[in-house]
Amino acid sequence: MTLAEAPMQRERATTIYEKSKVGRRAAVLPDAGVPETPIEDLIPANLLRGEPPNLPEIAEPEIVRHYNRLSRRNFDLDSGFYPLGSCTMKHNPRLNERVAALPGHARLHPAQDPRRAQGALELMWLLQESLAEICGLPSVSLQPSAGSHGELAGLLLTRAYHADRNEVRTKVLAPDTSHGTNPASVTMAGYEVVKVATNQRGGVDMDDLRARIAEDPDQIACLMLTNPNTLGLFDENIEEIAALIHAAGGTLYYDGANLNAIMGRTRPGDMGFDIVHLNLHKSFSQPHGGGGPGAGPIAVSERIEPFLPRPQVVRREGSGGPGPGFDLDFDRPRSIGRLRGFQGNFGVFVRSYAYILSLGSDGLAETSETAVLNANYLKARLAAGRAGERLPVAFDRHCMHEFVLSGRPMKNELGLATLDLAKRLLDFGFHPPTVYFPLLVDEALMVEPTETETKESLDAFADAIEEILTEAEADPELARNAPYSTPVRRLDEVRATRRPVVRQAFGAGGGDGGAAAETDFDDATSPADSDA
Amino acid sequence: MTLAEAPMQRERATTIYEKSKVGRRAAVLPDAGVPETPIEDLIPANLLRGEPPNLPEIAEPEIVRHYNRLSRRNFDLDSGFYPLGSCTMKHNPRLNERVAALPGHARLHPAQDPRRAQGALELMWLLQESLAEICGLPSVSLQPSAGSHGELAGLLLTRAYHADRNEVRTKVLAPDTSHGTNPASVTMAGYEVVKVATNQRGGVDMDDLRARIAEDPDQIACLMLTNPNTLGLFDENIEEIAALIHAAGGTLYYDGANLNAIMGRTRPGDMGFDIVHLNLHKSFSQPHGGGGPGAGPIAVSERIEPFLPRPQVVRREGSGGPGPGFDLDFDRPRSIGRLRGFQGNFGVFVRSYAYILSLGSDGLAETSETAVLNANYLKARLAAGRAGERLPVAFDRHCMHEFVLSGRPMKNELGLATLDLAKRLLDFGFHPPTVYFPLLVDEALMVEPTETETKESLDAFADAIEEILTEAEADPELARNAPYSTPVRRLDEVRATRRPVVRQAFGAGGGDGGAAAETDFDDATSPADSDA
Amino acid sequence: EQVTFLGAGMYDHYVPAIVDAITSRSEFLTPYTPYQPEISQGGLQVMFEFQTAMSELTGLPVSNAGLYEGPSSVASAGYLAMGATKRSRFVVSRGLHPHSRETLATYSVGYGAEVVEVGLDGGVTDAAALAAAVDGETAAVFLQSPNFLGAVEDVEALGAAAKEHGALLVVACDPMTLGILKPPGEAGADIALGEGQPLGNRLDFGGPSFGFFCATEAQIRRMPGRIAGETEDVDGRRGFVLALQTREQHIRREKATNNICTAQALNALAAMVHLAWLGREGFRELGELLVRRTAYARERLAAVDGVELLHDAPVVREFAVRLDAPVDRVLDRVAERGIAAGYALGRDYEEFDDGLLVAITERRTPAQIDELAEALGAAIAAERGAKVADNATNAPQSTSERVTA
Amino acid sequence: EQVTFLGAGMYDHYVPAIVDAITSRSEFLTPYTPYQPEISQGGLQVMFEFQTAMSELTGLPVSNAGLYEGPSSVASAGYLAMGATKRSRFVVSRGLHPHSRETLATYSVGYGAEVVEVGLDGGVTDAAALAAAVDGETAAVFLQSPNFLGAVEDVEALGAAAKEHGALLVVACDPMTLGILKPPGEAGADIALGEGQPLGNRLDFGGPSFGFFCATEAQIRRMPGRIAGETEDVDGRRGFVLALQTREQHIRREKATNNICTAQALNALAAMVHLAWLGREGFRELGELLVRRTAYARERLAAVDGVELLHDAPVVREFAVRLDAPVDRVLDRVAERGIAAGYALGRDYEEFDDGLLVAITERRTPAQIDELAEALGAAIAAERGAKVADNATNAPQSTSERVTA
Ligand SMILES: Cc1ncc(COP(=O)(O)O)c(C=O)c1O
Ligand SMILES: Cc1ncc(COP(=O)(O)O)c(C=O)c1O
Repeated sequence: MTLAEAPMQRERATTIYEKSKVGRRAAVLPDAGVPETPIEDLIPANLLRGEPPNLPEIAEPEIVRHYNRLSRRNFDLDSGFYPLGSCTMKHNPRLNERVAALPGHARLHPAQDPRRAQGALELMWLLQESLAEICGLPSVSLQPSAGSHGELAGLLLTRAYHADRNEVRTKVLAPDTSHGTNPASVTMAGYEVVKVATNQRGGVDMDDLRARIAEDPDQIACLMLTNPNTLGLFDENIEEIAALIHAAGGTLYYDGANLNAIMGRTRPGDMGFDIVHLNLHKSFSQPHGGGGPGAGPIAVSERIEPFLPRPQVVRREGSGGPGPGFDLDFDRPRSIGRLRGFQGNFGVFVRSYAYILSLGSDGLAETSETAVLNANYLKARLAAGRAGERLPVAFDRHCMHEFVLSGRPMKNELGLATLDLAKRLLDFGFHPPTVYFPLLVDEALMVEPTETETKESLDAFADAIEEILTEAEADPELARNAPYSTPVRRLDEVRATRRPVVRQAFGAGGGDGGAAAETDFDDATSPADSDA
Repeated sequence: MTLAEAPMQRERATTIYEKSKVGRRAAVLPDAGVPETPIEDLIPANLLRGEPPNLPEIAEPEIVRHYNRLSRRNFDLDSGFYPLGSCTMKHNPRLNERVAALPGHARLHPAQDPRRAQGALELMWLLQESLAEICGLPSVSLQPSAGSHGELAGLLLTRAYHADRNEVRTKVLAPDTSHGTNPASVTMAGYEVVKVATNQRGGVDMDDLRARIAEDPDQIACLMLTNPNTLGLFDENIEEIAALIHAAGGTLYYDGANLNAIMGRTRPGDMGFDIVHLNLHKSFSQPHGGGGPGAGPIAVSERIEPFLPRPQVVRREGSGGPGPGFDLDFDRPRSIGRLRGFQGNFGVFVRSYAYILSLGSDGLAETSETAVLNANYLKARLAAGRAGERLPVAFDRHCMHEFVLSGRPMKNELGLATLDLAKRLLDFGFHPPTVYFPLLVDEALMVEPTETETKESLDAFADAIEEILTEAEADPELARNAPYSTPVRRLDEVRATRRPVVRQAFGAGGGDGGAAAETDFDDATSPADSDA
Repeated sequence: EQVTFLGAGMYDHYVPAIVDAITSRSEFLTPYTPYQPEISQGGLQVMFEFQTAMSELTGLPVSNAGLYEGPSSVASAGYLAMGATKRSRFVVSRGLHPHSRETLATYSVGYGAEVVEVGLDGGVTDAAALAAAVDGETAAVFLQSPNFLGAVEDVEALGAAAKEHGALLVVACDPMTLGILKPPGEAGADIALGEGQPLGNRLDFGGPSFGFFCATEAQIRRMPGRIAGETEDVDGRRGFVLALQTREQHIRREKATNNICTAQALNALAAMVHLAWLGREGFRELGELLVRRTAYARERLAAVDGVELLHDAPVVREFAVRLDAPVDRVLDRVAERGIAAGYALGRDYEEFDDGLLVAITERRTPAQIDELAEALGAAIAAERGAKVADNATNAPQSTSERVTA
Repeated sequence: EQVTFLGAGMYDHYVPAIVDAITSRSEFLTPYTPYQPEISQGGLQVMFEFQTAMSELTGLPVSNAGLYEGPSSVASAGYLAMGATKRSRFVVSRGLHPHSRETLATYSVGYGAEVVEVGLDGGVTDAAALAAAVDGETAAVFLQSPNFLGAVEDVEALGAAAKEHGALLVVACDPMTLGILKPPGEAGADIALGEGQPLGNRLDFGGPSFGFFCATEAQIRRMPGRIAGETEDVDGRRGFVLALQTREQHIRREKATNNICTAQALNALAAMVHLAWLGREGFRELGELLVRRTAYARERLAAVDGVELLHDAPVVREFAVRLDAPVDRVLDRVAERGIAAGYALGRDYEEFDDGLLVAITERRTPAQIDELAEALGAAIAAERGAKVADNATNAPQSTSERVTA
């Protein structure tokens, strides 16, 4: 053991399976309290399992220790600044956790008779109303489970809308700055992606857009846009864009991942969008949970409304009881149908509605204003220092809630890749920005501070970047070999893709841990690339 | 920044006051909703405060980060092995936290009419009954807030008992192995401590005991005993001891801190004790909370019962309502009176009763058996290795739930103090045992593994001791300068006593942080000494 | 609080306190997807442990780290099957959860697949009809076991048709039954998936929970969702990373194997903690407890006048009965006694409009089961009486005015 | 849930969710006293921050890290005073919480002190009687402000007698009032202490909470309980340790300044988080809100027929009234409307057996206050009616059968 070695580095990763010992257990189950009929007498032997699954055998104290220790091997939003662009890592108010855990919410069965789930349905209805108002669109479905699910829903709605008009359209336009889920959703919805170029100001290249449309106007089903886009820039031509798409007969889809920039200031509906998805785990403070849960409600215009997923939460005047009643409406003949089971991620709705109530409409507007202010302040701080030359902002305009830097000069002049900078930031106690996205920016760093960060955090981050660039001028190796203080250091990601080991091996039966044959595309792109 | 420096070491301690900025806040209060009368019109100006207190000005996100980060600067029971002798650091089942938080418990006002607090009173009554059964004594008061509070109660009961018989007695006997709270409580209760020697087997020296009694039999008010005692040894002469004290007319007090060794196997009442305190935060799994809360209920014999504190929780047959009712009985003319406000640490009672219900009487017996087995296993493991010579067990007998080693040979032969060993253990990820207690053992290490530790934990601890002794043979400096991996390293405790700084200084008004004059006794004992 | 016998895919299990204690830790609650493995080893190792557990449960070597929930996982399996077989026809058992069938249909309109449904016979999938429906154009056969009516399907036998024609066999399952039932992997499934809620997750009126998704080695590079993999760092220390990212939207964009990004990591953690708490033995014991209490409940209810079994196929934790009285009205009457008697099959199966689906968990005591039987009997008797009255005077029953769901 | 106007030392305040989120972290919940400072910096720094906060609230330079609760802290102050003055006579205001007076008496029998009580006049301590009671043998004078009847005492004026005779002035106070009221330290107190529950702690039927204890520099080495102190480590890093351990039982044994060992660290953390959440401005605003709502409530109740003020001394958050009907019966009637109207002073003060103590927190809305007034009026009227009936037919009132507390 070297003296220096950080305790977490000393502690080698050990899985809960490796900690388990035959015969140990935490759970003590109640007696069945009914005849102990042999299972074989109740279910034919050929349908029964032989050996029980190799689950851990371990008592509660060690389970708690195991996961507590693991938790300390995570950097989280409550550990420090987490400017992961496009992900809106804003503070998660603990009040929301408290209200979501109320038994009336947490223990309510999803198949409960709506007459005995009025509170839950009312909350969903009120959230729908609030989101509709925020988006400037008349109707909302809360069903999609996350943003990409909302995108798929939007594309299926587009298809249904055109089909209803006996139109068949095959192409969906998306800027080259679009998020990966956009093109992935397009393919999954059976459309073909047509890339639209970005202009000098970081917005949609209008000539290119016109050209793409002109190629085949009546094949254009939809344009998917993020506004502000993934460069953090608000598209100045949005009205003209909307007009062009509508003229071609397509729908206009708003990727709401960046709503945190505009809440209470402008509304997608007013910009002419037909379909919007929101990420409740971004703009509305649902904790990210290490990669979910989230929710991706969609808001739509009148012409799209008839096709919304089933069921819809509706408010019915005087349905038996006193006052209005809330219900699930399945009677929607033109609906695209279900996108998932039951009514959606209700627990997320509770948190998001609590968040909306805590802030009120003024608070939401202030949220976006502060998010934009923080981003512009940090952008200016960085422009002033060494980052100004080594990490110039990709498109030099006032940004909205986030901005994108290019590490190209840093790479050329110091031999430091964006990845190196990111890894070195770990030693300074910061989560790095989103890296290598958007793709059109070389060595991109996408920085989103959010409204819940203090000036001190922003300054400390800017200072760290400055310090890293300074030390790199003296010795670039320092960053190239970073990080130093984390539980593990640079991990071999290529191997994890070439010869994946995706489960614990148990020798007998456990298999070799799932090593799989290599394939042609396994490193089509360096796994180092990662984004939100 | 040195590369090696652990992140926590790099992060210098910064208080929440140092993080606060004028005008920031987390709380938003409701409007009073009543006339905004100037406060001066309601309370005379001379009774009002000028400047508000210098509380932090900081928003919720930074409060959460601050305390989350601080929390990671603690080693806790869920981080690893915590064999702090005499403290019974056993696992704290999370189920107990859940039941204690139920609104019916957590939101019940202590002055609630007993007729509307029947559930809480019944729980307290049931806990009294359970503890009485465990102690083998007829009556229990839950009022004392911790062990030392229970000790004081026991001594006040003794005084009341003798006073009731028109006796005035001045002396309380206690073995030299007794815990510091015992003599401290004796003085606080207005008695004089008379030390009783320990014999070769680690028990009460019977001749010395007889001598002390003989000196002045009718001055002997009480003998305070821990059994097993702080050496982890069960006193073989307990019956004879009881007889001697009773013959002298004194009461026999049982310090129940070590109850974890005997639950369900033997009972203080059966050994002849008149008064027992229990530490619910030790034997009954109330989390230690960084130094409380706890509870120190007392169980007493019939002759002591009339003097128990007020109020007592009682069960009354057919008191109006259907079935028996529960009540607070204030009508106890011979009671010593209150020891605190209201009814005691109810939240602790809920957790402890949940613990008792989860284990049942067999489970409690198994608990103690396993605690004793774990201690003897670890004692044997250590005897086998280098510790056998360098850290011999102080009294070589089968121990109960804990055992005491002496670091004297280690100190003489390797120049390693017990403190050095303790500090080096920190680098290995263990909480050290209790050190320098009991006082009669030179360079003492008091090891209590508890029943909730696995064989692997015990082995790992024994291996660590072996490794430390081995490395010390090569280079004692290593341990003398330990720890290396902790957020801070050896701290200057003498300075903290000589020139105490006990609060944040705010320049103006804040004072210089409370530096105080030195006194004669400020380092009568090295502050390094510490115990449970 | 109501005593509920509602199931239909989500179940009222006891969740130990340590699940909340662990999932509420900021370090698990507030970070995002582990893109920076050096500071995300906690979350990544949890994924790896979770994948191992689901792989053990299903008997398939590859598991992802979780998807949104059950039905959308079924739809994602369809997308995978199309890519794997270059075919676009699905044969689906009517025993598959109605929400899964509807979701699969919704997605199919998008990625362009045809869905053919095969009916039930005696509570289980009609084997002959299934064999007849599968052909050389079939991309996948979708079964559920236990199926929506609670019946355990003979996956191995039914799957033969799929094997024969080179279609993938996709089996949806209830993870809580896998301590008892033969793992789908052993029964020939290429993909085993399902709704994860029964493992450590609240009911939450339907979400958030998670979907699990396991497959054979052959499909590893077509899997949807995140997958953690074991690797080493520059110093040779063991560590975990997001493996096979080259399947994913953020790398492959329009060529990705799925569009999912944010999933349900925290819910998968809850499942892992619950499974660790149950442990190898406890998990099997819980399965046995469910089988026995369910058998008891099935017998008790069948003995009630006006109640008969809808099928007598073997069941684990849920079963279906027919009521000799309008189901909705009976449910209303029983609800007045603080009991949710079960799920009205008429919601989804017109052929079973007199059907009631009753679910059992370890929280449902024999005493509660007895009370349910008693309450059902009383409600049916009362409804029969009311009916007689009805026919006499054609007065409409106020209880019949119900907001349908 | 009942709407409660009960106070008497413990109050139904709103506790923000972050308090639970932080106190439930294992790292705070499960360690013991920080004997090993290198691995206990979290807990030690919390103590230091807490000490600073209590010192700021009370206006005294030295605070410990907390004691059991309020009344036992009063008794510990007595023990300190005996050691400091070598005297053994206590003069105690009858305005001191009855539990504190009784606890002080219980302890005094042990450490051998005499307790002399001074009565109230117009709701506040009888200044003349107090001055007369204090003499050269007096170790300490004990006051409470606001006192048990809610009245704000003129601590400065009353304290003069203590100063004059070299006795320590011990002031018990409600921490929630210290954003408004002059800090005891500024009013001449040598020791300020009290019940900490109002700060971040649940009601929990009376505990666990904590007691705070602050004093002048002169008493620092006689303080009871743990005290964290700032220091440096061998590398010059700032850190915290348990300071002045040489006062404590584990070092000094029978010569220790107190016998306390395990105290209430977690409850003190809850208080610190609550105070940080309220913040400098919020804490004062909350005090103002309490003063104004209490003034409103006092006015509303005084206007009720059959209710009159028990005293008209200034109050912050609690006040006393007299009822023209048996208090217990009125409480019972009001309770039937889901309201706990307050604390029956007759429990502790025979001279006030018609007295009711009413407490206000930010959770008690003006609407609830109005309802209380209305309910009290109705209950009193009903009781008067019942009384008339009573006198007519000497039938005993069933409502009068009450288990007394
Ligand atoms: C711009 C953008 N679009 C879409 C998505 C997808 O949202 P989700 O992760 O909720 O599926 C994201 C989130 O990463 C995003 O940043
Ligand atoms: C042997 C012994 N007696 C008494 C006590 C005092 O108990 P408490 O800390 O609960 O006051 C302790 C606890 O440290 C102890 O170990």
